[in-house]
Amino acid sequence: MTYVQAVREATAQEMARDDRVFVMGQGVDDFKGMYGTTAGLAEQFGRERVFDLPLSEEGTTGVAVGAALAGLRPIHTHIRMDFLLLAMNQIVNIAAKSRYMFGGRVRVPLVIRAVIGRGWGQGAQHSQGLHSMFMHVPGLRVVAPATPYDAKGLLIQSIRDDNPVIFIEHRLLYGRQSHVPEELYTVPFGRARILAAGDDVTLVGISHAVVECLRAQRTLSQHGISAEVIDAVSLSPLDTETLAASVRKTGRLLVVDTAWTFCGASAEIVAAVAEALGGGVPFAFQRMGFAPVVCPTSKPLEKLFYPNPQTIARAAHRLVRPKAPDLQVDSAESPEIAEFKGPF
Amino acid sequence: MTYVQAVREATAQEMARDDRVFVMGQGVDDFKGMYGTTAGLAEQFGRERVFDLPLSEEGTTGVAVGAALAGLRPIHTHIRMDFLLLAMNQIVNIAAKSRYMFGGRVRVPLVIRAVIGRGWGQGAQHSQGLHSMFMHVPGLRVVAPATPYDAKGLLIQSIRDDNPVIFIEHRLLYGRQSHVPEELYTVPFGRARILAAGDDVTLVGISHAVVECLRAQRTLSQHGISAEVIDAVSLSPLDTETLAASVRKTGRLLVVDTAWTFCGASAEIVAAVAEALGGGVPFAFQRMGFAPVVCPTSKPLEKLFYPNPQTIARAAHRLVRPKAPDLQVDSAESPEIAEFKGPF
Amino acid sequence: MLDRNFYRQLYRIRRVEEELVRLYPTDQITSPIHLSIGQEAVSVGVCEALRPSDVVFGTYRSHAYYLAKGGDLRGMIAELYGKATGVAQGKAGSMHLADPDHGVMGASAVVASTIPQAVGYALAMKMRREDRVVVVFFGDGATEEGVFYESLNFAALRSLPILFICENNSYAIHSPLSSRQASPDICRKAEAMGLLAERLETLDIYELYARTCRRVTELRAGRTAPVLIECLCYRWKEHVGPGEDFAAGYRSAGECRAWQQADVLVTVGSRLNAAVRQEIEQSVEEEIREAFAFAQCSPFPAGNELYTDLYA
Amino acid sequence: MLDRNFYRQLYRIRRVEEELVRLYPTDQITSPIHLSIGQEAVSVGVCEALRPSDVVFGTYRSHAYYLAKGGDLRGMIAELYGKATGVAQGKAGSMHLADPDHGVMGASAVVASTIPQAVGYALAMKMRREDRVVVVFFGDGATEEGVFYESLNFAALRSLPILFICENNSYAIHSPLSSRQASPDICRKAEAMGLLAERLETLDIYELYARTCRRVTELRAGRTAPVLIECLCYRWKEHVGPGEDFAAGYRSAGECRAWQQADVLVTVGSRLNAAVRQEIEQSVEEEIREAFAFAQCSPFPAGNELYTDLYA
Ligand SMILES: Cc1ncc(C[n+]2csc(CCOP(=O)(O)OP(=O)(O)O)c2C)c(N)n1
Ligand SMILES: Cc1ncc(C[n+]2csc(CCOP(=O)(O)OP(=O)(O)O)c2C)c(N)n1
Ligand SMILES: [Mg+2]
Ligand SMILES: [Mg+2]
Repeated sequence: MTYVQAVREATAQEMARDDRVFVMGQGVDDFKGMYGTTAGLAEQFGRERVFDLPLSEEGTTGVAVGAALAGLRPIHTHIRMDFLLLAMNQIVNIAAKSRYMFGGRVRVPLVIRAVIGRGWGQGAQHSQGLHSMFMHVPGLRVVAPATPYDAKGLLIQSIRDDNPVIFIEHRLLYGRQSHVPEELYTVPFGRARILAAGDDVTLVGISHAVVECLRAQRTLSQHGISAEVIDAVSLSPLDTETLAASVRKTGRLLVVDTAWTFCGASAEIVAAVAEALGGGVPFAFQRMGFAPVVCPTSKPLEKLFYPNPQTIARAAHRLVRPKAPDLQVDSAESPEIAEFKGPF
Repeated sequence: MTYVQAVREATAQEMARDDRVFVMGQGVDDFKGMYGTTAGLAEQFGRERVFDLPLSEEGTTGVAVGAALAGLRPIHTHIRMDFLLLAMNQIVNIAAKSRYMFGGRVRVPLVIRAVIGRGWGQGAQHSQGLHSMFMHVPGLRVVAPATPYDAKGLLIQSIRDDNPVIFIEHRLLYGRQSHVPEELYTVPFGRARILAAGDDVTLVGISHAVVECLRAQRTLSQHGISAEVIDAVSLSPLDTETLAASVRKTGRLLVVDTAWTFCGASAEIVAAVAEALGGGVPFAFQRMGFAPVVCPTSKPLEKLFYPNPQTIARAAHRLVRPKAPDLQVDSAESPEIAEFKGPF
Repeated sequence: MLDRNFYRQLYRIRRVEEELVRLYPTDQITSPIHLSIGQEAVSVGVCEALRPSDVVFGTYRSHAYYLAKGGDLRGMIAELYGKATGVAQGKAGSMHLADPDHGVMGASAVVASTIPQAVGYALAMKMRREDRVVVVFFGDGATEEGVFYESLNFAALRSLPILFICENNSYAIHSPLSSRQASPDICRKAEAMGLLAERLETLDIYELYARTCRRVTELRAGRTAPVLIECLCYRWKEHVGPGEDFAAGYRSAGECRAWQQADVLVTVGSRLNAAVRQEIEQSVEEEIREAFAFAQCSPFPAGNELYTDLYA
Repeated sequence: MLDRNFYRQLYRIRRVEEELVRLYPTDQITSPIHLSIGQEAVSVGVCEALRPSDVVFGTYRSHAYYLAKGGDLRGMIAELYGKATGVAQGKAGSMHLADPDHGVMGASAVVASTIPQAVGYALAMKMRREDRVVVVFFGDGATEEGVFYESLNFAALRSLPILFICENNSYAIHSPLSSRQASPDICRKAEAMGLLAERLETLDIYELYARTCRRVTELRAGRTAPVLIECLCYRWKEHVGPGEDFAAGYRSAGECRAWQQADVLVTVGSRLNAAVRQEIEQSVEEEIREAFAFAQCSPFPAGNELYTDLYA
């Protein structure tokens, strides 16, 4: 089953189980159906529970919060995470704070699904991974599953949770396949996933970067380096324990994000791991993510903007063998990037 | 001269020097004049160059960006930083990106002044320090001067800069006094300021936390601990070099922020210093900031929400003497907090 | 009966706020208060027409509609005092007052920011086919925020059972409406978005009540587009805090005087006989005394309360 | 003369986009394109009435107004090809096209988000007492974003020299206007905000030109409130990309046919004699061929270009 199908199945099954669940978002009921993730849901559950929205991100986010306050369980979709910048006030000032500021007397069971774009010249405003902004805010949960299995389980978990959850998908993960159980299951918040065990270096990936880390891991193993690959999965709460345990073992940490590094999730992971290990316990580390610029559209520049399996492998290699010459790897483009022909 | 006067003087002097500079913001021309920081400017420079705004943060931020694109140099004011959440799209998607995404063919000389609130029950939505969200975004500069001297010099620098600058003030710094030269001078971006030299531990403060760090430093020195106090001043670019040099000397780092720590400026500072020192060089560290909750209004809870000189001193003491019993210090409230009687 | 209810409500709100004015200088209430003195009739006229199961949303200027809708008085005063017995255990203060048990869904210190939630709440009511309605109170300043228009459009698009009440006191802090809006006709804006809209030029509580009753009945029955009622009114006190600010220069005492001379509390009071009035006043005074005493005696929240209720 | 200019502009834009349609499948243009085919007359009718010193802002559907306002064609095609010779050296693509030297101030991929900047630019013109004007192009979908209302209010409040052009093609991606707006009357909304507003029901380029001339003259002289002109039009191609999408079900080919039968390019062309037309067409074809050849031959930006032009 693909990632798209997993998201769709989780939604459909939860909607069937709980009639408080509904889906609202621009284009959720059109023939593209949010890249297929909402395809057919309007037909299956009716247009009252699956409906299109006007272009009013702040307002409709407030609407979702209000419906959640009233006891419904909205899933609000955004085809690009960049558009959440229009809804920051409702997300940060209202959704995240309502329960606490009203003394625990309300609940905001709200899922905000947002897609990180990449490739085919998405450019400055259709490519941002803004998760660290949401991680910064107490009262929100932030997850970014990288596998179809986690996508389904975490979406179900997010729908059932009584708090606002920012559920981050990545455009280039949509075609990813994995075994996904047909039955309903949940994946808990706050649990990272070890995808490959290793001893020499810990690679922590976020969202699509996980896929690239796995590729780098294979390259590294060909060069005799055993990398442990961890999918962060849940960004807030963050599973610092699993990450720290791995680094305690490997002594080296490479965090690869689908976002900028400055004040990013990768800064937090480094700091949190260092904290968990005790400031005085040394480990070599590096952060990778977007280049510290705006995302350009020109293909060669766009390519340089992102970490890739080669740059990841090279960085990991440097961490493990600082004195050795740089790892030489051929730079095949990852297939989902090479094959992606947009436009969106 | 107070901080308020320093901000006002910088504005007035730059407006006199350069007729492209103008001030727009809710209430800038009323009898309160943005806490006095814009008092009298409308009379001095006319209501065309100092004017009130409708309650339209996203729209008026876009207006400021447009005026900047046209070659003017707007200063846009916000009595609370929390309101910037309404303008994130214009700040992050437009202001920060215009120059790069248009291939360097435009400039956005824009200063956004935003005040962090604190005390007297400001509560959930009038107390946030959101600088890390802006630090995360390439294309913005972010500064948070703590002294009248830096406030004046950095505001002048920010006005003259051709890029969007988020200029962060803190409500409790407004009454602070220091010597401020009458003439025009600039304080450069990217330069931290060592306010007290010390050998045992480095205290890095941001905005109002600097004041609290200085108080903690005095307490620590009474207990034979020599703390180096550094005012970060410029958050993006960050003066990692100065911070790292200090930590190299002291081996200990305590970062105290006026914000949450998770994915916050304090995470970045820890990660950046560790990077600069080489991941393998150990140093003990701790991050302090807002409690990881929403800011409550009740005074006793509000007090616990923030670090204070006592908790800072205690944390620093623990870093220096991990085996010693906790430092006992009497918990006098800092005068600007005790004296602050709001309402805003 | 209506006169009595109006008077009790008006008198109660006025007196609660007067007590706040009296006690604020003692610094026991350590959070900002935005008083409704002079504007109470808007909340009372509207909320009298509602059922307990109806829901209101509002702003930081929260006391009048909170009380008019039936919010708990003791819990409110204790909340303003930051006490553990407050409706939000001291986490809300005046700017975030809410009492969901009585249909008061809470306030926000960010202008206009509760408007879309009110719409969302009404959406939920409609989806569940309830015959409840939502009322959302906001100021004239809120009608400059983009989210106001987004919210009106959504409400109208889906024909939601919601009544928008704009308390137009013609100022946002110290800025007059004319310096903030090119066209001061708020009703016209609402109509352009697809709502029904009407303006009340005077603070006539009977008229407001009658209109609200009519509108709410239609909304319950799903027979009408959402409605906006613009109520002209006047804030007698400074924007925030207990004082007056006619000396500040942005408005004159004379401007206020006309409104004070038409004080709804007096008008309504004059329709009751002295005995009835006295009985109401005494019971309200007693209730207020008791509420403040309760608040003052109540303990502050314990330190560990800082960490509770962030997540459900 | 007007006929010639119109025809040249219309033909040029149409043919540029047709070339994009033809070449897109070769995957040399690796970024999204939003075509204006069918809507060109709006940009041409308006921009013909402007001076070079006037300024336009727009959207990701950027080609028509960019070219109509005088944006550099070679730089545009090279930009779409992601080449170093593009107007933004390959950093913009189609969605962020800008050519400030020719008064094209740029596009945004976030709906409605250039509208307030256009207003700010007009503010600067007014503060400097220039007799220039700003025009901002946006779609019907943009009128649902709150910032649209905030921008209109600000422009009207300060009587800025700005003309808002709403290209109402009645869809936002695949959603019809009626499913997004309770009241489809966009002019009424603009009027409620204090603007002058008028609607053009047909894509009559002469009428649009005439109206724009009149409005712009008044705006330059500071004699009028800001103006919004709503132009009904129709997108012939899919929302994004080079294809057609009538099979997708959200709209019918028949709906489009009416518009295609009234193709402005044909109407205007029929008013020219064959020789004039041919001359225009030939020179445009030549220019286009040259521009694409230029783009194709141009080098990609060097790797270090990634780091340039972030800060001034
Ligand atoms: C989004 C936002 N912008 C600015 C402010 C600062 N502010 C607080 S109250 C207020 C005035 C609001 O006026 P109005 O809506 O008319 O309500 P009133 O206070 O008159 O009842 C302003 C500008 C705010 N709280 N939120
Ligand atoms: C703020 C925002 N929301 C959603 C989108 C996704 N989106 C891109 S184009 C578009 C439709 C806009 O419609 P309209 O304004 O009518 O312009 P048109 O494409 O018809 O020219 C949408 C919803 C976006 N880019 N920005
Ligand atoms: Mg008002
Ligand atoms: Mg459209």
